[in-house]
Amino acid sequence: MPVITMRDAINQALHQEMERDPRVIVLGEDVSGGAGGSSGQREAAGGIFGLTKGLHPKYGDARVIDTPISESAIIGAAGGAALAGLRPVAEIMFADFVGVCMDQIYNQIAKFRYMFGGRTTCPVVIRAAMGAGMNMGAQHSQTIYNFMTAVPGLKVVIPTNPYDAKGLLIQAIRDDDPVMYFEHKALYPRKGEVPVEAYTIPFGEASMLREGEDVTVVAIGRMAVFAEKALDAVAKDGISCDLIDPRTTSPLDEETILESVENTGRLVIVDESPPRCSVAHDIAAIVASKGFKSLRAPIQIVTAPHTPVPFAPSLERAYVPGPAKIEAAIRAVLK
Amino acid sequence: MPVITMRDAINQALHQEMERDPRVIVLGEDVSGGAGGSSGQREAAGGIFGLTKGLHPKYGDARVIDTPISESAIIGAAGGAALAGLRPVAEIMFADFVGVCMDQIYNQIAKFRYMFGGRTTCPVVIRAAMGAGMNMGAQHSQTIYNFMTAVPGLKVVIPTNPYDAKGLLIQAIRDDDPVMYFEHKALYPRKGEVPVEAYTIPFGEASMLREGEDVTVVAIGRMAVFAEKALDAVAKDGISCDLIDPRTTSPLDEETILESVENTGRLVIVDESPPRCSVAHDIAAIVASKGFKSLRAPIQIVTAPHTPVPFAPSLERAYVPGPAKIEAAIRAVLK
Amino acid sequence: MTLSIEQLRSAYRVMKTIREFEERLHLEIASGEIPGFTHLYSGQEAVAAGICAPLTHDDYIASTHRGHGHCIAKGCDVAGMMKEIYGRSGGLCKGKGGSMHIADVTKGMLGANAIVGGGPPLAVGAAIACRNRGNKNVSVAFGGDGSCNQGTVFEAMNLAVVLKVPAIFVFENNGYSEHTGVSYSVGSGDIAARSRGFGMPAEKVDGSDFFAVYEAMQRALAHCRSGAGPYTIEPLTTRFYGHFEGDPQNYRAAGEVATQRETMDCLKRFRTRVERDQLLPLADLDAIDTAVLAEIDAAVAAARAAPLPPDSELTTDVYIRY
Amino acid sequence: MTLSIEQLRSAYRVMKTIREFEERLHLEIASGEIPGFTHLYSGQEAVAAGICAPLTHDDYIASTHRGHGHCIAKGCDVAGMMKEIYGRSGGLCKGKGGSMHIADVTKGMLGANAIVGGGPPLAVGAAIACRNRGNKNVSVAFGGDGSCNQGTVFEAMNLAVVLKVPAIFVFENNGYSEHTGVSYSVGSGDIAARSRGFGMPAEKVDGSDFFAVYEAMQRALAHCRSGAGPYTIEPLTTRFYGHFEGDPQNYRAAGEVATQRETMDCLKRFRTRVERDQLLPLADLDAIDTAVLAEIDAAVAAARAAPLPPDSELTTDVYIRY
Ligand SMILES: Cc1ncc(C[n+]2csc(CCOP(=O)(O)OP(=O)(O)O)c2C)c(N)n1
Ligand SMILES: Cc1ncc(C[n+]2csc(CCOP(=O)(O)OP(=O)(O)O)c2C)c(N)n1
Ligand SMILES: [Mg+2]
Ligand SMILES: [Mg+2]
Repeated sequence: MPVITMRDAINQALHQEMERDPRVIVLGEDVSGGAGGSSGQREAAGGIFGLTKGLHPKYGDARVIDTPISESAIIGAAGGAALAGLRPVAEIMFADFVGVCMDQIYNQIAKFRYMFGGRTTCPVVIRAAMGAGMNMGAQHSQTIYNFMTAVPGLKVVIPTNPYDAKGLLIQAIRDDDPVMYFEHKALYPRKGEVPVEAYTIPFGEASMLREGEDVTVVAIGRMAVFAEKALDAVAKDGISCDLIDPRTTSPLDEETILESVENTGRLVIVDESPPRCSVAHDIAAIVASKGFKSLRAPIQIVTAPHTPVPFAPSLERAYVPGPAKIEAAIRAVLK
Repeated sequence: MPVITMRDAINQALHQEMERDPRVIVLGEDVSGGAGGSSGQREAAGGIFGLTKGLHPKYGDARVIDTPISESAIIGAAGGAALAGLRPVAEIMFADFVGVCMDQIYNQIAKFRYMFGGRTTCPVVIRAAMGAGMNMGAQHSQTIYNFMTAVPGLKVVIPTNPYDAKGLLIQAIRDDDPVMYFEHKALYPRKGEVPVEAYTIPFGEASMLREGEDVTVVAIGRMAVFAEKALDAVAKDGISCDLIDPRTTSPLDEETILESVENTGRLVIVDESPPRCSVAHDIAAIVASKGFKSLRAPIQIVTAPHTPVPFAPSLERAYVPGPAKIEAAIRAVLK
Repeated sequence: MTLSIEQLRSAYRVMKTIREFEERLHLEIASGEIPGFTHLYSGQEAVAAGICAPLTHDDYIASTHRGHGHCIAKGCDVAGMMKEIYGRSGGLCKGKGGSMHIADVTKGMLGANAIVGGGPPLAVGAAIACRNRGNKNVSVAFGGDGSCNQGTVFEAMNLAVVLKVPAIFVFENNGYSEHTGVSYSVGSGDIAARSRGFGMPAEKVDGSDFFAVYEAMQRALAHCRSGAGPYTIEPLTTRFYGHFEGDPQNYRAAGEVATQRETMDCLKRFRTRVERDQLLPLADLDAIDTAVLAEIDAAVAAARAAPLPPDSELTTDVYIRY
Repeated sequence: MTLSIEQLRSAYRVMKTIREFEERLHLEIASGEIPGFTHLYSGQEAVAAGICAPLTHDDYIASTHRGHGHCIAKGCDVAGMMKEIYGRSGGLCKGKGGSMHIADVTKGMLGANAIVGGGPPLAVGAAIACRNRGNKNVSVAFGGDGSCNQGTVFEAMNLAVVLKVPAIFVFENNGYSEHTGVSYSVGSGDIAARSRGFGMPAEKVDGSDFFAVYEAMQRALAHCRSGAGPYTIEPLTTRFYGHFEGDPQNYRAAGEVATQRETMDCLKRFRTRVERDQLLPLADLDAIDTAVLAEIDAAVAAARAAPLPPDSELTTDVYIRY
């Protein structure tokens, strides 16, 4: 199987779905780029992170739509186009920018199906780059998937590797509900095996990255990568863990988590977001209510602090939960 | 002590703070009303729910500012005015509308103090009417305080009675950090004793509405009112509960909750929001990690379902957690 | 103008249906039978009727909090609407939406909207679909004089110009957004000129005159269908009731509404015109009046008779799993 | 025009400082020493200098992601800025903000802003404060040609007109928002006309000519101080580097930047004008050149020498308790 980056896996999914289904359109800022430029060269960008490369040359202005800096109009247009029968994939360049289009996401597209009595669906996918770790400062480094997980009607996808990225994105595009698809910037170059053909991964099925006996570790997004390092470290002392990557936080695969905790009795949750009303706290609550009988120790929760993301490299390093903190939490939950 | 409604208590706090501090301004849609009207009558509204009544006649256009329907401009203007030395109280008519101004709330005013290295503060208060129960439909009935509790840099206030409403609002106005102040629409007519003079209630101090032995009930906003009814019901069977109203969800008075759970060993949390990434789940997580040793039973969490707020009276009644569901949870946690 | 007799009858019927729908709601709301809060369209009927007259179900509209008129004009089922407003089973949205969320996508009606400024971006999205199908169909964004100060609306206008999509922005200027006059809330005082600033043609039109609105819409359609991009129509109109039911309207001069009911009633003006130009026998209009009253009566009776949705409906029509 | 010798020297010094600050950053970034990503202001210096020249610390500006020039022109400490961009202790924001969040409210500088369109609403708020103090001071919202498609910016413009506050919108039209040309992203093709549509005077100005910008600003100030409300200036300018450092700029015609560096360099043009009109001895400019280079050298040295903020700083300057 070819080994490609997560960036390329996402790009491949977009290509294959646009090829398969003429209703799929892509829209966002500089998804092609070059419009109105003096060189006349279109696709000057292919997405600021290169995720939509090659789409405009193939599908042109009608289906690959560069927009002004108007996120509410982007998401609203995606929603309206979906109601009118298209299947739009909108790009919000940085997830942090949801603030300027939150209404269209949470009050409009997320609610249509329910508010309209189930007589319509609104199949929009919103892709957004998220996460800290490259010193982009407080307004370009957030995770914010907790906001979206909180919203009834939205599905929330957080891939952590190329294989999942492709399969989950294709599922997102084919899904009839609106989907927030979060891409961690630091994972774009991450490599892995990815089948050439199109395939889907169902939502609400966690992936068990490691299996073990002593502790259940649930890690969201990039934290899954760091958790693997932590597991390697504790393995040296004979500690073995289940490592669960939920892949989608809405729907959430509670069963896999609860079953694992039933076996291990101990739970560590790792999340790059600040703690309050986070996905980490959400999962902890679910286990504390539905899996309480299995728990043999306090749940250990590893998150960023309750602060904006700091710019300085030293501070950002201290902000993002890393392998050392995860390792400490695993050891603590075993005390 | 005079007995007044929560509506009047909030109005009183605004009057007293505007009188005390000339830097306090009020802005929002129809906070006065009547501008540009053919009758020439100003203060045609005094706020759509009447919360800002009497301010415009006293303080005029300079300090009581009617705005167009432009929530981003309202919150941004409040933020900029605060940086320039004023102490704005902005009104977002319905809390649901934060979607159209979320960026100004969460990326701007919430982050300035930290992003700017502590060299400035941004003392803005945002008042917003929230909550279900009057058949206003999916876009006029949400609670959304979980979004705000998740945001570092913001303080979040949810008063449940006139006394708290006044003291917490005065604290909010005097506080140097930005504050989201949520007013449950159904509680506006609620009556209680309120001192005539100005006073403050510190943030992060929960109020213990009832004291008991068997169960800790934490209830947010209007749920505190319903919880009292549930407590009355179970009291008949000799069940006594601590009933905790956090009053502010950020900062959250963890100590009071944890101490209570230490005594009772059993926790019920009641929240009008949908469950995922809710304040209910947040508090459950905190207890499951910091108070685990005290817990003798699974945490019982009572929330709305993971759906938008339905319009039909029958469905909305089923949506909002009421006394019966709370009572059932109290009995369940004792099983 | 080339309205056939059928078109004239249909236009009148739409306006009359809206009027009677709203007048009846006005009474029913006062009687306490209708949940929530409701914004009536009385006074603005000629706008919805004139804009929607030439549209088919393959054209789209995105509506507002004051959406009943748009729904009726776009062909939504009147009994289904009434049930929805009563919050009953069989409502167009199964009772889950309510007055501010009536939608019927099969009719090209993309929903009323309780967020001011929520609709125009959606309309532009539907207009992209129309563009990609060859500009035969159009997409209409309804909004009020107050709505057009919401940033989302400006973004939508600019995007429509940039993408040259067949979107028609209809800013119904009824003089007020809630308790605030348009001369205050629109700084420039001129909504149409603002649209021109965004690079599209824009015209003001007498919003109480069905024929004037209809003609403006013909110009808008020609522009859009030529592939030249969006168009703005600003109908000058009024509302005969308060912002929502219960509004004391002390921001309006005494007698303002009474005068406007005389001079700005689109039904009266339509009838006068029909009579003057002998477009139809007046008996046709009378017959429609009778039919409409019966239809509204039947709709109210059906709504009252319909059951409230069962609790089991609470968690359907949404992805739910936890 | 009535610029004193001191004012002329100061204007040149501001522009030269910005230029050298950015040219130096361009080098340092290439060397990998600077964290994050950075947007350089080279090419636009006359705008910041001309707009800010008449302002005091009691006037306000709200800036953008491309904010270094605005900061310097508004009097922010250059060494403090450099430390901030390096993410070091002693930075203007203690290293917590970075290039896109430099602020110094004591100087009336309300912050760079990494959200396009984030600043203008803030500037209108500060303008409310100015209005309430009697319109002596003003508040400037900087934005780019791309930013002015963001809904927040339109809302801010309308609100400023409605409230008649002394806000000056400066839309620096450098031809591009990221990889997209202004002729595409601004549907009407005319930013100033859009402002006029909102009901305020607006003028385009040669953004490479300090004197032209300065004079436009005088007109804007007179308008604002008279209590007549906001004003728009659209300086036509260019950026000498890519959108961010590392941008290959293949959307720009070959040679475009080289030509513009010849014809649109505000420093060269200032010098020519000074020489032609004998406004200053050229030696004065040379002396400033030397002084500025030394200042930038010192700033870089100080930044390099400054320690990274200690971990203990992570949780200060924010309410935290859990
Ligand atoms: C984002 C948002 N802000 C405020 C409101 C409250 N609101 C509902 S209708 C309305 C006035 C709308 O005025 P206009 O657009 O003129 O429409 P009209 O009511 O006159 O039909 C306001 C302020 C809202 N629903 N959504
Ligand atoms: C809300 C938002 N959308 C998108 C971006 C990404 N972005 C940063 S700068 C920029 C282009 C801005 O163009 P312009 O306003 O012309 O300013 P310039 O870069 O030319 O100075 C974009 C799209 C952002 N920072 N914020
Ligand atoms: Mg109106
Ligand atoms: Mg630009």
